[in-house]
Amino acid sequence: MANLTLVQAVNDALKTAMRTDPSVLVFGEDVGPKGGVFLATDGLTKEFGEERCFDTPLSEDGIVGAAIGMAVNGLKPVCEIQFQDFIFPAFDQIVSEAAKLRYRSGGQYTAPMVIRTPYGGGIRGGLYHSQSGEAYFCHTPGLKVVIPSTPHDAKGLLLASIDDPDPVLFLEPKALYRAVKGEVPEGKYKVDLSTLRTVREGKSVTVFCYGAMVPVVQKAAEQAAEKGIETLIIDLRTLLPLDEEGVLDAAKMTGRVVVVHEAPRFCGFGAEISALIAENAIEYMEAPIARVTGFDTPFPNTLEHHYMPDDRRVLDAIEHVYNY
Amino acid sequence: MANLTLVQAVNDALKTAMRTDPSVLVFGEDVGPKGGVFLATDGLTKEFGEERCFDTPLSEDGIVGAAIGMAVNGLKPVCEIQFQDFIFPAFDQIVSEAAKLRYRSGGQYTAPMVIRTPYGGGIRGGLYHSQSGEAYFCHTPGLKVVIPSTPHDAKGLLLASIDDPDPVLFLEPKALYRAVKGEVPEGKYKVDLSTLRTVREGKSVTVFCYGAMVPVVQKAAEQAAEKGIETLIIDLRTLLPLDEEGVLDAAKMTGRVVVVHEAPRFCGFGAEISALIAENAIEYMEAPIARVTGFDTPFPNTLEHHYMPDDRRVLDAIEHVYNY
Amino acid sequence: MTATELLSVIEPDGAINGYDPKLSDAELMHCYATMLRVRAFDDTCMKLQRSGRIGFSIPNKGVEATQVGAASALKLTDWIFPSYRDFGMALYHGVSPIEMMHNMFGDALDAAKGRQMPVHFSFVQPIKFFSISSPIGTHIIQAVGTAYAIKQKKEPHVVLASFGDGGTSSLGFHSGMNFAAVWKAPVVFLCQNNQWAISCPSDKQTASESYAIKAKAYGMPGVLVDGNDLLAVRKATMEAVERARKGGGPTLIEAKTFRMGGHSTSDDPSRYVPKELFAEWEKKDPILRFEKFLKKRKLWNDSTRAAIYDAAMVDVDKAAKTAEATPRPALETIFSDVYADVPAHIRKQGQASFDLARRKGDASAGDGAFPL
Amino acid sequence: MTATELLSVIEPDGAINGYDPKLSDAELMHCYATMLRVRAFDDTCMKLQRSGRIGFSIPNKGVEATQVGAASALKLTDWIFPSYRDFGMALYHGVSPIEMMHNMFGDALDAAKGRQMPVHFSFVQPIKFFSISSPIGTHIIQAVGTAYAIKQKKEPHVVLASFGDGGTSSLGFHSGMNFAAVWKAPVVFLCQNNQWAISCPSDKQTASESYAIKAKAYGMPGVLVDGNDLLAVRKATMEAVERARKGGGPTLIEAKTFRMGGHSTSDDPSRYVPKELFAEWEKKDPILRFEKFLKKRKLWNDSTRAAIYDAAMVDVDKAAKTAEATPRPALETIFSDVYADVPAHIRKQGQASFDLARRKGDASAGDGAFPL
Ligand SMILES: Cc1ncc(C[n+]2csc(CCOP(=O)(O)OP(=O)(O)O)c2C)c(N)n1
Ligand SMILES: Cc1ncc(C[n+]2csc(CCOP(=O)(O)OP(=O)(O)O)c2C)c(N)n1
Ligand SMILES: [Mg+2]
Ligand SMILES: [Mg+2]
Repeated sequence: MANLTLVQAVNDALKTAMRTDPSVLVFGEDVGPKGGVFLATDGLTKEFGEERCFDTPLSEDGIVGAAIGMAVNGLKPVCEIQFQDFIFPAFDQIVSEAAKLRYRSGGQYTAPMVIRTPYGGGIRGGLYHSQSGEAYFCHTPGLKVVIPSTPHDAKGLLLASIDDPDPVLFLEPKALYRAVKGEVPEGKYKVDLSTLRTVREGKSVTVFCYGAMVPVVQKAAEQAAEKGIETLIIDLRTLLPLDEEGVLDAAKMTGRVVVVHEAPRFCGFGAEISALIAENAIEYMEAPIARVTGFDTPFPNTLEHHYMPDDRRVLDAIEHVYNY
Repeated sequence: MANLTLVQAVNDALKTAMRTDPSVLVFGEDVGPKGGVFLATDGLTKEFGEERCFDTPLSEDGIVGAAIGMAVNGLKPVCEIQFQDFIFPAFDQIVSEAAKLRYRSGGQYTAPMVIRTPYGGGIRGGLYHSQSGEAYFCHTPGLKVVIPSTPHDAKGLLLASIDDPDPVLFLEPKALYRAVKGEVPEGKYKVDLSTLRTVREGKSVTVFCYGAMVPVVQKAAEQAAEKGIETLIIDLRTLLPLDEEGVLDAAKMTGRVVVVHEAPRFCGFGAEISALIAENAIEYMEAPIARVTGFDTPFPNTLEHHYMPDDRRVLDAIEHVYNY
Repeated sequence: MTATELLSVIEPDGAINGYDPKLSDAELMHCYATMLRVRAFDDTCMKLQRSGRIGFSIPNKGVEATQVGAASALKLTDWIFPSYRDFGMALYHGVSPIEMMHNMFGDALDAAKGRQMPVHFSFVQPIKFFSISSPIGTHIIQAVGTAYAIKQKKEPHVVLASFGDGGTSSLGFHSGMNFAAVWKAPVVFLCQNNQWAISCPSDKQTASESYAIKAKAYGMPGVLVDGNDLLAVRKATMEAVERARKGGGPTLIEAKTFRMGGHSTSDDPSRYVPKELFAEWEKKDPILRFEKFLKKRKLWNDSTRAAIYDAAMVDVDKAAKTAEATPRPALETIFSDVYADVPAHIRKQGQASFDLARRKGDASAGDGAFPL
Repeated sequence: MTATELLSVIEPDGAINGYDPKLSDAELMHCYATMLRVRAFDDTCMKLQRSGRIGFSIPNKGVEATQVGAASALKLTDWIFPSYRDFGMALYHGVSPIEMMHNMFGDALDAAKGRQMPVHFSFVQPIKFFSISSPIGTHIIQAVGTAYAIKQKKEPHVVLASFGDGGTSSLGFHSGMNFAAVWKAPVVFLCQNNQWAISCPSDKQTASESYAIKAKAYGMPGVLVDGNDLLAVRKATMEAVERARKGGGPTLIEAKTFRMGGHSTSDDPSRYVPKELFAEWEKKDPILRFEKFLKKRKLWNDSTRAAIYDAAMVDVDKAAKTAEATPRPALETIFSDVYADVPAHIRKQGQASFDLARRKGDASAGDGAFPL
């Protein structure tokens, strides 16, 4: 066990995978000698050589497209997109290609690969260094979408993603890179994809969240507890494929639901959670299904703290559904 | 008044706009002499010359990126993406640029432009000539997303989109291009964006739909009527910004809701409709909010008729929520 | 060989002036026969489409020499990343017409389980013929990734990435060419310049002197060859393949040819192709050209073509009948292969769909006319 | 001028061998002063960032001559599509330090209302300095669209699109260069090759002989110039601008220079840039180079630099103080400018947010450290 930050846990996962499997390789912009702009790939080129951890030209389309070709031919690429905001030039390769290759070839060709990328706000990055684009990808059958919120999960989920037979988009909450620390087992272990994590037990209100919103919700839950409201917090961890039964069970447990994410509300991932419940468990609901999200605007810079859901807003929603 | 097919109505709208406003121009792949693969731009090069209707190199990124630059400098580009499936190379230009330019420049620069593209299944186009990607775009503040379902609306909504001060993604249901015919006024008229259309009145069940699903829902509604179920059909028409009040009113009217679209269910546009109702009108609901959608798989070819929602499936859902 | 002067090998009289194709007579005849088999497959698909038995096809008339010449430079252990117009390469390496016909009909025996449109083939043997995608250019950079893996694994293979003139404007071309050159990846880029991207002529596609010259932008050799000359294409491809195999990195080959018909069965070229051009290029027919060479080698006489073509037609016809009689893919194929394992939510959707089919019968199939 | 041989104008001794820059003494001094003002702005921002008063900055040390030389070839009626490292162009054309500082602080008087990160400027006058975007390369094809509109409207203007060496790998470069050449659009592409894309050196960015040679792929002239030589950059840009204005179409200029520091205030170049390189390029400093020329013209003596720089520092300092004292943008700015009119759903979200702030007070602002 080591006490690591989330970004150190990611680094540890990459090293663990590369040590145990020679077909794993890491590439992207500035992931080599510089070690990545967040140091997630620090030391990899040194330990594994330029052939297994290297910088690419400035083309996300190229990074993801090449990763697909490598995966097709037996390597296990773990590529990095420097910021999730810059993934869109690769959107076609991800959505049209990686996600659909197995299907369209009748299983003859597959692309098991991981795309790692930091997402979310909280670093004063403005419009283009702060976005949470998970919903864009979760609407894409064939893709898996994973978001850790603790160092332990970051390592375990990333190792599971690298071993997964399907393409995985691994979104890392950059606001938590250095803000959270926790015990991380040495060596290889996996956290199964598509399993929820119960962060806190509670019988009054269920809050669904993931990534950087988990500690925010925890903070709100503590304040709620002071008012006698006990919050059941579910960290979704794998957004696609989602453990739908688990979500419904957790929703039924309290009959009062809040969904929290940083991304804009409209057509955000929260809508799917609400819709799922409204379709399969509406008779259990004793209050509106509330969403606390980023606003339906681009991500601002100076006022980002007003844009991102915080404990004030989450608590407000918890109280709202509780008192309904 | 002329009796036109939907694609003829689109063509008529383009001609009307180009005749009345010299800054309107049309470009894309094969829109010139060939007149577009669906003949939506038939005759434009001939009438308006090569400078106002022309073919571009094979780059959707180029088409949309150039359109932004033209719009910034006072032209009114109406560009075409040959199939919505091929829009993804332009995803970055649409989502990062067109949609965010006004915001990030404090209103100093804007990109009023229209991107027209045929979407949806029903032509045996398989994975890449059949997709319904509206949800990818509806999660993007700054963009407007419009889908007509009748010739009348196709012309009126397109003319409104061309006059709109913001970038509009105009999705045309290719399955209806020649399948529907209707009266279309001559000359210029506009159908306001962000207004719903009541397709059929009914007190038993509300069905929300748009585009090519409208006639499918109508067919199911007729069958439902035979069983004594009266269906209120709402054609959403403008998905973003959505007339949320209108949606809530229509949902409350019957307390029983079905949402229908061709796109995959997970994180599809239907989720937003469900979530909206579950958040703001759950106390009116007397049944689960049902979704009838494409499956969470890529779009198949031979079996597309099983993949796409049809009257069998819609009727089944109507009966389900009615009898709940 | 240069990026702007057209390399030809077969002279008008059939002479090849000292060039040694290093192919046995049988191999030369295999090249020839493959071109005729492409034409037989094409002609049959055209008829099948016109009579509504298949939805769509992509004709190859005029471009057969490019496909076959390039394919002939590959070993069975190499990889092909093809475009939808490249099934001649598959035929050359031994894919059978029946395998292809199952795809054209999208039936239960189609390797891709009827999920893709016709001509979107995918084969893993006898040669790796990568699953064809509709989006233009995406496979070009993927081919480079596969080539990188070859290099990393120290395998002696090469990758051929084939695309059209229109494909050079795509994102995958730009990233693919760039990454390949920086990585010195064992890949050969074949730009089949048939002078049209659907209706877009080359002068609206690019202002460059040639397509081959685009290699300069990436620091790799670029070669312009006569695409209607099978041996010229073979020569250029062979050199590029050998260089790649030796670690010399990628090459861009432009094969200049002409699409002798519409873009697809849905296209009407008379709206945009000047008639004279067809007449001009008819004379440059690649099969005629190769026949002159074979004749000079005494491998060909006036009855050779008909014999081979007719035999090919019999084969293709039989394949079409077999495929047509093959049932549709099972409903289950909609739901499998999205992931390695079927996740719960997809399983549930499948079950609901089977249940509905049981309760309410089959969905109606529509006419499946494809407009492009 | 060629795509692979470096064009220089100012000789080591300051001579310019007959080249006529067509600039008055005052204009030459304006070029010089602008470079010093860029440096003053840079130095100040560096300090502001180190002391935590702004979150981020992008230094320009070493590349000032490229920006100013290129800007000097434009008229106020022309357009600039800049990258984040190009504010020297804005300063040259009369944008004031205070306008820029409002952006660095993201305050209520920032033209972009504090929505963007520092250095993401946007100005509509005195010259059209297009809103800077973070995604690399997207503005290149947009610049071409603007140029097309100029042509369509028969205006006599040109567009300058500026980007880095890394930017040449982007999609917008490929589509931008291609569309511009096909359309003969009045646009000049300026690739500022400062030899690094963050930590990626040029030999990992491309295998081509130069960046300028990439013009060949698109059928336009490509020119390689010494980016530390203001007059060389001016000469090449002037010629390209004049050609574009006359309907002669686009040009690609590569200005070869060197980034004398980190990519940004968050970057530590010692992890990847060999120290010797800094020493080598220090000697080629563009300001020193221009001073030699000015001295030869008798426009410069040993006290000139300090006088101008110090005055610039006073200006910039005052601007920083003013900006720092300016309040944050109002909460309303989160919700406006998404569309021309605020739609109902956004209005509702805004109202809920104002209401919450009223009930529960301000959200907490965090430290705003930017890691890149
Ligand atoms: C990204 C993308 N955009 C548009 C299309 C529609 N489309 C199909 S084929 C084609 C033309 C391709 O031309 P070229 O690359 O020259 O190949 P050819 O058909 O001539 O062999 C177009 C525009 C597509 N398939 N993908
Ligand atoms: C599409 C995209 N990918 C990645 C980034 C992150 N990034 C910011 S600057 C930069 C390097 C740019 O290098 P270059 O084009 O040479 O410009 P320079 O900074 O050297 O002026 C990168 C990779 C980005 N902004 N956009
Ligand atoms: Mg072509
Ligand atoms: Mg650079």
